Amino acid sequence: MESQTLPYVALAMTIAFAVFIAMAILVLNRLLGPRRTNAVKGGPFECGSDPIDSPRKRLNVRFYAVAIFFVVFDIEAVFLFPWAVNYRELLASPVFGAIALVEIVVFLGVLAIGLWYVWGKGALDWAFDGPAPRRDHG
Amino acid sequence: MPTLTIDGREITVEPGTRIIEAADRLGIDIPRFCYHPGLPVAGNCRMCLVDTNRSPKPVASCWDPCQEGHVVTTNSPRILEARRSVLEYILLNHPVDCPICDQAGECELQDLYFAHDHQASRHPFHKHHKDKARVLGPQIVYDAERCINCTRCIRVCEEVAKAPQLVQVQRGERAYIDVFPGTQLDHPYSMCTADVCPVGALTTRDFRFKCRAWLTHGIQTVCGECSRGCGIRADVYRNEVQRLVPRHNPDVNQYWACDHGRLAYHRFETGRVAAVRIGGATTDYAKGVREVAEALPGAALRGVAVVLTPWMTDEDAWAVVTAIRSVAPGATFAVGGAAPGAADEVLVLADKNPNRNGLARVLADLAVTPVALDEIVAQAPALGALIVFGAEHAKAEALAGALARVPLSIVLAALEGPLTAAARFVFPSTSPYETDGTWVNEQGVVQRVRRAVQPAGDVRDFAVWASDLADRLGQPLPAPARASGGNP
Amino acid sequence: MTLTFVLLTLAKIVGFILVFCVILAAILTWVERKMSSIIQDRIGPNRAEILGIRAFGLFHPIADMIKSFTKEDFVPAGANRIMFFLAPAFALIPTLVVFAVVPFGPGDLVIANLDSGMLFVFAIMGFGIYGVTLGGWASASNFAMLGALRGAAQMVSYEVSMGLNVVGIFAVFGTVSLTQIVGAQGHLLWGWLPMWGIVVQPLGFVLFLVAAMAENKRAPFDLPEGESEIIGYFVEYSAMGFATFMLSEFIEIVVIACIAATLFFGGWQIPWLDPTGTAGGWITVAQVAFFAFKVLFLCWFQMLIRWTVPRFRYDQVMSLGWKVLLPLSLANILVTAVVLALVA
Amino acid sequence: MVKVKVVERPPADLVVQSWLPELWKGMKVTGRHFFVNLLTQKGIVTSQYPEVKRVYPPRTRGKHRLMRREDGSVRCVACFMCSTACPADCIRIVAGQRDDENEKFPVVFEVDFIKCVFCGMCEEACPCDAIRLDSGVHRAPAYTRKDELNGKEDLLSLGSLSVARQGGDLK
Repeated sequence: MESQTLPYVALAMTIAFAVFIAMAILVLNRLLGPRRTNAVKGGPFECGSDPIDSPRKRLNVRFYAVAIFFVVFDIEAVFLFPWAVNYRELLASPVFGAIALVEIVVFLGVLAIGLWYVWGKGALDWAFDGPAPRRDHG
Repeated sequence: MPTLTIDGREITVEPGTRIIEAADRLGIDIPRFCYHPGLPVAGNCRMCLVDTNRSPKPVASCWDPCQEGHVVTTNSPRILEARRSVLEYILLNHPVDCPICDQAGECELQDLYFAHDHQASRHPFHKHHKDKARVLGPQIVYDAERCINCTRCIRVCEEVAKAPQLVQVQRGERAYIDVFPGTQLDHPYSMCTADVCPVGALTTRDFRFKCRAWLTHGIQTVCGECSRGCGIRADVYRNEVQRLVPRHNPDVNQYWACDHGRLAYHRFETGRVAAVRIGGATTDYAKGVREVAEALPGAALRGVAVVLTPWMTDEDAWAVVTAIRSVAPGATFAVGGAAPGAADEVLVLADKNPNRNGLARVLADLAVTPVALDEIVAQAPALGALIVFGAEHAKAEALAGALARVPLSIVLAALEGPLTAAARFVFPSTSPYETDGTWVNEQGVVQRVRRAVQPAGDVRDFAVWASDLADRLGQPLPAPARASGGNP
Repeated sequence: MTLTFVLLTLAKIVGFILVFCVILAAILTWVERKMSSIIQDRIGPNRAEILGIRAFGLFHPIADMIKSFTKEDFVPAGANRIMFFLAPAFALIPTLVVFAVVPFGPGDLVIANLDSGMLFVFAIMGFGIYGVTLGGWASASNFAMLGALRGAAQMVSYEVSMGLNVVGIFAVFGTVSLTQIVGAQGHLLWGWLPMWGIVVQPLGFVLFLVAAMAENKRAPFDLPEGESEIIGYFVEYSAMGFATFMLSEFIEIVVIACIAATLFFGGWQIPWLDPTGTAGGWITVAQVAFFAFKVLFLCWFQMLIRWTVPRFRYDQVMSLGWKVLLPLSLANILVTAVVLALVA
Repeated sequence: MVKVKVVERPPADLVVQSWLPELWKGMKVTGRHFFVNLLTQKGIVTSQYPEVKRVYPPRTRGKHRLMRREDGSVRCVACFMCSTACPADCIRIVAGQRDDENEKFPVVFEVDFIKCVFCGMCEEACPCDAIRLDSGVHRAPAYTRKDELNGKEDLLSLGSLSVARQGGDLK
């Protein structure tokens, strides 16, 4: 087998090992532990009160906003990796070096403008609805 | 009409008024031990000394009548010093055993000591010892050490009870109160001697050691043991009546009450109807009312008879009559009640029912003509329903027999008896100390009965029962009945 | 592929992942309790004993393990049973797999020498979010759901910063392979200073450590757990399900320590000694031991931070990630780019 | 007059807001505790409870004890002062009569330790020095509520013969 594929075989072994470990402890627990259940035990934990509402309902939109920003910024980060790996080689040549430098400044500038826009829109503020709570210091 | 000045304030009084009475009217406090507004004046404690412009020496304000132009001073340094000296003298041989004295907390000597004397004893020798816990009669215990010889008790026996059973023997610091040899303090007003006693010398055996005075709270209510309707105060601690004491009502009982009335609360400590019963089986209140409401319209077709009790309040009577007539318009009503008993010329009246007068007025108002109790007993086999309120009926045996012959027999009572044994439906009702409402006494005085203790369990006022029944029947009582109170 | 390779790989897996990392994580649960107690002037766990030997409470992880195995693996009535069962595994598996690419010694002492190295690490660590989210969602409990949402939002937020602030390291060393990064750190700057990541990327290290700890949901960023308020995404878990979540959290401490040691502390490199890793013999053993020492130190350092800093508020956590770390990461890349251009 | 010490808010400048110097300060504190206690155990305040028990301070208020007179009878005269003073209403007394000059004594004297807050008000209120909380006996937990009710005999068993003079000394 070629040496190129050997790491992936090792990786597959690691994954198999990890899956084995994880499932083994969970299954072993299921075999060893007792099973006694009742209605009160089966209810969700809410400090002793009955839950008023189901957790599977529409959630605050801020979590979706964060998810969208993650996708946007993480994709851009992925674009940066090839640049970073090749940057020093590119710097060796004066022409490509200058291009690489200018290109990354422009790229980060675009990223910064995007961040500035999102920031300015208040999308990064976690507590943005309503006025700030009144502070009564007695 | 002499006009005089007390501490710079003018007052005009009828001739013969004592200075202390005039001061009381002005709200000026003059300390006193032997003076009692309901008793003749003795003037022996010297606590009520005041200065006047008519005499070089301080005079006893309980004795001196008011005169035109009198100028009285009650708070000069000389008077304060005089009071202090009198108190020190009174306390010379007093045992100061307040922790074990039942009067502590309501003791005039204790209060005045803190107000005027407030010093440690300067008496360097052993105090005189006298009899302690001496039983004077069935109700009264006497402690000679604590006695200050004010003689209020002797005057109560003589002037109020017309039974001169107490006497002061010996003289000076040896003086004490006693009964004549071979007799005891046993007249029907003997407990009043403990009321008037300013210290803890005379205490009632009923309340002795039972509870401390400061732990109780007093509820102003009315005695139900006869149609006099004496004003009483029920002292309550931990939702239990601890004692009954008379309260001042110039229209009815002055300052007094009879021993029988004051011990009457013990009657309701045992033998109470504890729970709703249907055919002898305990059930809950709501179910009892529901079953009565279901059975009553059918029974009304044959006829409904109701025996009311002159112990019920006016509000109870109104609610009961209104509720029952809403389902049985042709119902007949009779008034039962306890049998007449002994009477005396002081307070006790022959009619032993507190509200016969008020009940008659309510029935007249509602255009009910009560029939005789015997008539209902005679009709019993033909009746559809017989409802009896209260257990204190003179003809209880006859009524019990009638209840046994009626298909729907209902008794609402506080105490068990032949009636509750005979009836199919039994509902517990409130005692006079658990109810709230109005009584009218024999003289026509309208008085308020107040709830002193909260009733336990399913115990309900008659009015509350009637109101709940009316609700069940779909014909709720008008608003005033609901306002008359009862258990929620 | 030879049998030798398989056996060798198996030995490395068992030796590095199972013996070093998992056992270290188990001991870290004891270290965490013992360290917090010592910092707070207490004695801490010391009661578990075997034949009268207490060994400073070192048997507590064993007692915990026995207890976790023999307790009821309870499933709430409203839960999605399959997902509820699998969620702890989803949390544990990625943390174990990450070790495959970490070089714990020179030469062949790495389980899978991938060229993609650090990219693989990011990809696998991203999987950790699934365990949290699924565990919280499958529990059908409001607290668990809230914890899961907080966890997911927090982890993706810091994933961005973490990805960006290692770009500087990549630019300096010109590779994403962890083996090559470690090898490159054997160089000396100006002839005497080891070119460790922390030397060439000091800001990058601080940002990386903060972002990594936030992604591990450890105090001061333990909002998804928040044991005093919502208990967190594993509120409905008991026995080994719960223990697996905790174990994966402690293994992730080791992961962070390994990655930080590799990227910023020269991995197995001992300064001025055998930078190529070809010496063999006792020097290799010393290099492996030095790597282990760096990992242990970084684990200890993370714990010290955890017992020093109080918990943030959730909006503070989010604004720290987006408004502070992200701009600083971008600035770090820019500065790195400019400096590298000037040096070249 | 209550003295108010105004604590200045720390400055919110860039040094503080950057967190790192402050974090360093905090880690110096926790690190010092860590190393000092790891190496010398100097600061550790824990005591190993079931094996090592702390000595109660001499004025600890423990379970009540009822005192006796020199003749062995209970000092309490059932004056209810303690139950009046009790903020938890945990003392129940039923008084009875005796034939000597003390006249009154408690037939029932019950302290409900489930309610008692060990404030010592009963001790202060007692005019006869009949109740003291200086027994040094810690209130032990009980399995039933009834076991928490300690009656007269239980409390007397904690009290030794007392020579304190009733009513104190006025001179």
